[in-house]
Amino acid sequence: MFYRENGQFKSTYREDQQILGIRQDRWFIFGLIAFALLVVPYWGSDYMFRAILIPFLIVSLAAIGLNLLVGYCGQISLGHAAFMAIGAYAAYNIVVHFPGLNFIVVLVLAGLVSALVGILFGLPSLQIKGLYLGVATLAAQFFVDWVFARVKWFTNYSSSGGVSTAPVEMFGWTIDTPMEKYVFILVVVMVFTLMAKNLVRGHIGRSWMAMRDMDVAAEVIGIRPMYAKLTAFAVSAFYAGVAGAMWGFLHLGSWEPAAFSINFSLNLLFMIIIGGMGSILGSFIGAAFIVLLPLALSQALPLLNNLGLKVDTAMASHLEFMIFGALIVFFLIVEPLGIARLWAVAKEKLRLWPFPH
Amino acid sequence: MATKKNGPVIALGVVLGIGFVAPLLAGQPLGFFLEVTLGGLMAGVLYSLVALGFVLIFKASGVFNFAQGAMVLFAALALARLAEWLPGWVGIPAGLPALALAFVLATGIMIVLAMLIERIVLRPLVAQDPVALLMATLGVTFFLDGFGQTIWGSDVYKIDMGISKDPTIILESMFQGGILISKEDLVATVIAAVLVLGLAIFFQKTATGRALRAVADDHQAAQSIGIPLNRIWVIVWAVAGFVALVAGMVWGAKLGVQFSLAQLALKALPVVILGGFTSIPGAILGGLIIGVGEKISEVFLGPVLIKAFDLAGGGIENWFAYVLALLFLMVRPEGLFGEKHIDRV
Amino acid sequence: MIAAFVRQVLQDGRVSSDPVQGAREVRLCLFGTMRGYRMKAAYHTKGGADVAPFARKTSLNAPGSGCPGKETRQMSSMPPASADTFPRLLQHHASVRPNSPSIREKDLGIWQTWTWSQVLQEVRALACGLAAHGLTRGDHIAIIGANRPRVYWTVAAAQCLGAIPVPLYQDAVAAELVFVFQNAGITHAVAEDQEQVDKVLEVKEKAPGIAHIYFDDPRGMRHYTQPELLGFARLQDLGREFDAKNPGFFDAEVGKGAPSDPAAMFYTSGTTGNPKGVVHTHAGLIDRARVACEMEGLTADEEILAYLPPAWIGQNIFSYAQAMVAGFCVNCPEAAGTVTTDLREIGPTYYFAPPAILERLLTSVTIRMEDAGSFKRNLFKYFMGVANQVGGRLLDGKPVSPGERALYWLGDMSIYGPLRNALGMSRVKVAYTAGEAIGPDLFKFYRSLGINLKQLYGSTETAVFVCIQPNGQVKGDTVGPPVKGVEIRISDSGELLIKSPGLLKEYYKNPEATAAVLTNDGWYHTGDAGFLDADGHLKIIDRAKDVGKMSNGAMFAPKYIENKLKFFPYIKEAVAFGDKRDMAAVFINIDMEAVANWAERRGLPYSGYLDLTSQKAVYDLIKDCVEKANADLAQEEALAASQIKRFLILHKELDADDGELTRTSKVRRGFIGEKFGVLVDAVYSGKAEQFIETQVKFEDGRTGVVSATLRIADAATYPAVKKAA
Amino acid sequence: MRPRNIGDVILDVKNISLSFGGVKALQNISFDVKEHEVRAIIGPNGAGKSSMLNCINGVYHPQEGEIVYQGEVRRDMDTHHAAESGIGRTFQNLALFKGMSVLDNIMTGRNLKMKTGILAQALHLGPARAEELREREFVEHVIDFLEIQAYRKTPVGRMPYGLQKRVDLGRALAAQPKVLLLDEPMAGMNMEEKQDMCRFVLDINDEFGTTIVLIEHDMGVVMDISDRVVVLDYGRKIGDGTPEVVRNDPEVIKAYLGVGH
Repeated sequence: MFYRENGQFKSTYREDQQILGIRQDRWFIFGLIAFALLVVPYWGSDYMFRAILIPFLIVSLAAIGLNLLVGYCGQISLGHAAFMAIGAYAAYNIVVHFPGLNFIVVLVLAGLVSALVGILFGLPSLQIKGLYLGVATLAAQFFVDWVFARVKWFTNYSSSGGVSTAPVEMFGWTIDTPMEKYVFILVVVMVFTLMAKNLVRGHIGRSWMAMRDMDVAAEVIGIRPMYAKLTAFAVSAFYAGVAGAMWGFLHLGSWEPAAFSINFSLNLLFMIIIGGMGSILGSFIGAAFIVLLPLALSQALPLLNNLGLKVDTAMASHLEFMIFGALIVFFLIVEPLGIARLWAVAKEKLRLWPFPH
Repeated sequence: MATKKNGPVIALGVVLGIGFVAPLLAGQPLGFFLEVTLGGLMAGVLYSLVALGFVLIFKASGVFNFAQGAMVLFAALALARLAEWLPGWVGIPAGLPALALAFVLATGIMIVLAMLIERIVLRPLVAQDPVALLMATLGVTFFLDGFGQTIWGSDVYKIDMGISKDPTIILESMFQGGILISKEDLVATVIAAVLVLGLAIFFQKTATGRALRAVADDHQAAQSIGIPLNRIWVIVWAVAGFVALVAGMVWGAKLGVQFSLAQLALKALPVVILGGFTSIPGAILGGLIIGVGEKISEVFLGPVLIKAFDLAGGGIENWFAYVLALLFLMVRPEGLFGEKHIDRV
Repeated sequence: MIAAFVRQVLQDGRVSSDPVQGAREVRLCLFGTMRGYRMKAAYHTKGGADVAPFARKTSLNAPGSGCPGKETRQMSSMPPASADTFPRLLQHHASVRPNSPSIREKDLGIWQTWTWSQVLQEVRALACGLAAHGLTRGDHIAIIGANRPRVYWTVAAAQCLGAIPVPLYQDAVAAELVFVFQNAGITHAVAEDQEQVDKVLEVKEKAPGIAHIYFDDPRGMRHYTQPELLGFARLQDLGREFDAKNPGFFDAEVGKGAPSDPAAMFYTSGTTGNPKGVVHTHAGLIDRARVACEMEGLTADEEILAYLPPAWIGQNIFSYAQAMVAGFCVNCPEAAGTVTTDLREIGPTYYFAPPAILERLLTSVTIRMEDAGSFKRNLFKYFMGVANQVGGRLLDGKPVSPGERALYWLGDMSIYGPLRNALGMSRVKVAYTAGEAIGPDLFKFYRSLGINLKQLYGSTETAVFVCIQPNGQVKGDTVGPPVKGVEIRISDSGELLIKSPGLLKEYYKNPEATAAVLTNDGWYHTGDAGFLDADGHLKIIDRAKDVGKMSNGAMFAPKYIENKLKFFPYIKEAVAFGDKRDMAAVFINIDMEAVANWAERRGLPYSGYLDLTSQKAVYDLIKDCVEKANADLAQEEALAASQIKRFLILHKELDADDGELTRTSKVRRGFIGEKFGVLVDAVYSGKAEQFIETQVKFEDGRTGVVSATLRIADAATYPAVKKAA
Repeated sequence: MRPRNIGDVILDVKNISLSFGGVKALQNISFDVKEHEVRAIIGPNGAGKSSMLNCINGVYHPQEGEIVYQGEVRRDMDTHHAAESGIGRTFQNLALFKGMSVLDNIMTGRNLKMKTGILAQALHLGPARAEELREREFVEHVIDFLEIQAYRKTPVGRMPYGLQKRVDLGRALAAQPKVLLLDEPMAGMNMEEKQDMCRFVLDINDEFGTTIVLIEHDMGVVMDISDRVVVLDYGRKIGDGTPEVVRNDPEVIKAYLGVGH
């Protein structure tokens, strides 16, 4: 309906392969970015940054990482929060041992550490797949949980077992207000999103998808399963690691090992199922969904109580569980490719408007 | 090949061997070791019970039922709360009679639940990728967790089977101080044994059981000779629900009925990997191995690790099962008793 | 596929009676009629800018619309008069706009683009290569292939050397080509691919004069060893070598060319005999192209999609001659199967489609909208209604109320805009249709969407542009006034005669045929009957030989009347009588489906076709149609006398199996007049009904008899409208 | 008749035996394939034809025998090495990457030739982009060659079966194989599609000189396009030679052609 594609022809491959090939899409995305970067910082409240936007953005990044592994490469991971934990603790230790290091460098290093562990835990994927791999990743989750809970070195021998961080500083800029945190995270997430998009449209991304769609055929045309799978694990863990470090430093500030539990892992998985497997956009949608639903429910509580339904906070959290569970089943049955797919269909419909799809 | 047949024996041997060596290293008495082992075996029985549910469903429908733990919690909650409420509703005496009636009602509830899951979740997803099915059961897990706590409540509840919590000391003559053992655990073991025996008879002797086995062997073939898959699935899920109820009862009696039951039930995953996804004996033996291995490693390996790595406490049992399963997957993905056909790359 | 389809369509418009012997005379005449809506023929006075903020600006900046500044700017973009041959035009653009796109082809997934200077290089190499192979002034070179840049380069290269390009239909079989090759004395041929090469090699057995065959696509050519074969790229390499050795050659050859030289030859078939080669000069083609460009304000920024067969003169005019004059860019589709997508991608600003293609597009729109949800369907229906009311007036710059404007704007946002986009016509500034009569509803559909679709009149012999509907003066049933440079005269017999700078030079090696159509004083006999209406717009009625006279001497054009009736959905066929009689009458076949639908909606019971045809209500329905047609006819002084006085509805469907229709579904008026003689007599003897028995052939080959008593009805006529000129 | 230019032996299969847990899929099979020829493998269902191809490109590892490819001797290949040394392959049952478009499927077939590192790709740096665009152009030639331009960006799952087979072929072609193994390229096609596919196979052989080993059931097709034919039956080789020779071989007639032909 809003698309006017006549005359938007491509005369080079570069134009043809650009990420946002349609002018109207470009306007929309650039508009959105401008809004997020220029308007939101002045208009958002602290609550909005702290409770909604910051967790949403960080969790989106982790979901993108998981999506690269599960949605693009077809390797299941039930323990992705473990990689976030690794990123968070790695960053913590780096900051402890190298104070004053630029936080961007810290983030990258934390990601790299996480990527290394990711490769390690990805090794079973060369042998096993599907359900079996799921269990292997669970092993990673529990083992990592245990390591950070018990090995004192990682928590710098803190007595409580938790760790706490000082405000992040870089280039002489102390990121301490929620708004500053938001802007910093937004930029990081944008850069990483662009890189993820580049990866999935490049040959590495195609080799992941080939492994996902038909692994024997992929091997026959010369894709090395080891390379494809381990790079997916590495990149995915890298993203999770960066997200974890930001989660720890910029969202939580101080945390305990339980912050990256199996439930976090499952939530990440739900994000990509609901948002859309094999879609970068889906990772954002799913993250928004999972972040917003509990908030929406808690906002709705007084309303429900006014209506005469007795719903307390415990009930609300149970309700949340039920809604998540039901939605997962719903999406797996009705639209296994998630909301992103619905979005794509809607977009296709708009492009064909007024004709039916 | 020789190694394959001896696999289970070797595995158990290794676990026990570690146990025998560890106390020697730690300078602990053998009686204590046996006590720990027995404790592990008792815990293992509980794992086995949950694992049984997994295996049943996987055998019949190829679904890796992540929700088995949630079913255990749901069943235990239903049982505990019904036993609590029934006296007030129908005037049945509290205690064992109420528990018995609650058990019957809970069985009915689990059967209805099984039918609903089959109808609403599994049937639309038939012939889907196993990973998609796994994720669907993840959804079911969340739903059941929420739903169960919404209707049954979310506090810690007790199931009183009328067995004294006092430990018994046996084999006093053989070891100094004897071996401490809980009656509850003994009862649990007996119940588990009865259940397994019952299942074995069900599978071997009844027509439904044979149909189930046929389905497990070959879906298409079973369908082509007129075995209705949908009904079989309902039955299997119902049986798994019943197994969950028993596990929930035994576990609930021991630990109290609470949310952590669902998480504990996750332990059954490594158990089935160890035992093989399709083997009932494998599930039982796997449960025992994990149970024993966990306890032994916690008690004997724990201090060693704590000393070596300056740990803030043990908790090895949190990951032992998974890491063992992971190693097993690398070496012998079909498990101890599983069929050779495996989802290998 | 599309090319073949278009060719079919174009051929259907011709008069040849033999569908097999691939005659391909392409006549761009139009039998326009109008129904249901009427536009005042007043010249609009508003300027383009203030006509309608809601209509797209591009469609409204017509020359002569009171916007002189714009006009002069457009004029100045025209090449100087010294660029009087196509090679010189090419050189002109290569120096004026060396880096502007000249031609694009979707190849290997992207729109590969050649700029004007690149095209000149390519053409130069090609011309030199051809020269090295002995192609010289006055030789003829055959070009067979789909729309690809190399086709157009070959045309230009031949013209540089003073040779004459002869584009041929790529779906013609070898047997059809033999005469052409012999007649034109073809020595060189450029064939697109293996298939075409095979064809030319087959022709060569009968036309041994072919010395060189060049192929564009080397696929499958690896094992061909014939010495006369050479790949296109090799030919250009050869040309570059030749050019290096003879540096002044190319420019000298271009310099030798004169505007009066033949520029191209298009084969067209007459009603009988062999095809005739229509020879056009540089001057003729360039003049027509320039006049039309100036009239429509076409600039170097236009985009056009070349998707019709290059052998058709229209394709040459739109995609070569006009591109060469205005310097705009020609786009070649990727493959036959991708034309629709390619059209959407390019979004041409200048577009031509024969009515059949427009009809097919509309049908596909209708069908796809049927599948849409009820909300979209209703929205579509509602806003198409709005468009029907407002769209045409906006486009013509007629007064429109602010409320209507707002509604149209809403419709443009939700329906028209997306629909234009889906059709690939978002950017269309000028679209033409021609070749046959276009239904008024069809024509209006496109115009009401805001697409500036116009009709034109012309033929191969006249280099297309004879009449064009000017912006703001589009009348559904005329083809517009003669364009600049054209003189029109109606002969005493009613035939349309034309004098134009774009007339053919001659039929090649066929002086008798030339003499038959071209008089000594320069008038070309079109063979069409028509007249100029009060506004000076040409109205084409029929082929001249089919037009008769009524006993009072008034013109009687049966096909014109029949077409008018057939545009009503309830009327499937009509047969008009009146030649040498005192009044006009028609036999009508109802459209069973449409009338049955109508009957059901009104709860009218009927038992079958025969029953339906005899219902009073159906007669009233048809009478209404006939009277509307009469009202239309009354508007035309020349035709007012042939208003339909009496009509009847036939009891059987006219059928080719019964000899009543030709196999191409045209009514055989004479045969029907004889077969249903009793009915004709009854009509003219004033009877109110007549019994008839008719033999019919059933599909299984049996024959049977249908008998009925047919009602004969009278229809009201109107006094002729006298128009003030 | 097509002029032929058949070279030396490029692939020599020697005494290959393959069994799956007691089931003997191939028993002592030997045959050779010459450069630029079209070599057909025929035989009834279950004769071991696909297993043979799987051995050649390393999906299966035969227990006995060796394969000499371009002078290199080996017991078994690994799939990656086979692909890298120029053995391409299509599949009997479509094995396309269902979640990807036609273009991406064929681009993936070109992955072997793409070398830029992961960081360069993530940042879409010059070399990565240049490589991507360069290979895209090559892939476009494949698309052009197979005449599937209209489907370039269509998800493969939405295409008709016959065209999916073409995409499968395109994916193999993208790697510019020296030897192309075609596993029943015309299975399940109608006459017109078969003709098209035959034309493509012959054109590939002609234009690129690709050696072709194909499994096919349609005897008409086999006799028309192949230079030499190997006949397998229950894992054994029962005939080898030109179509003429094989057609008249009594054992072949008995085992295969006699049935239903």
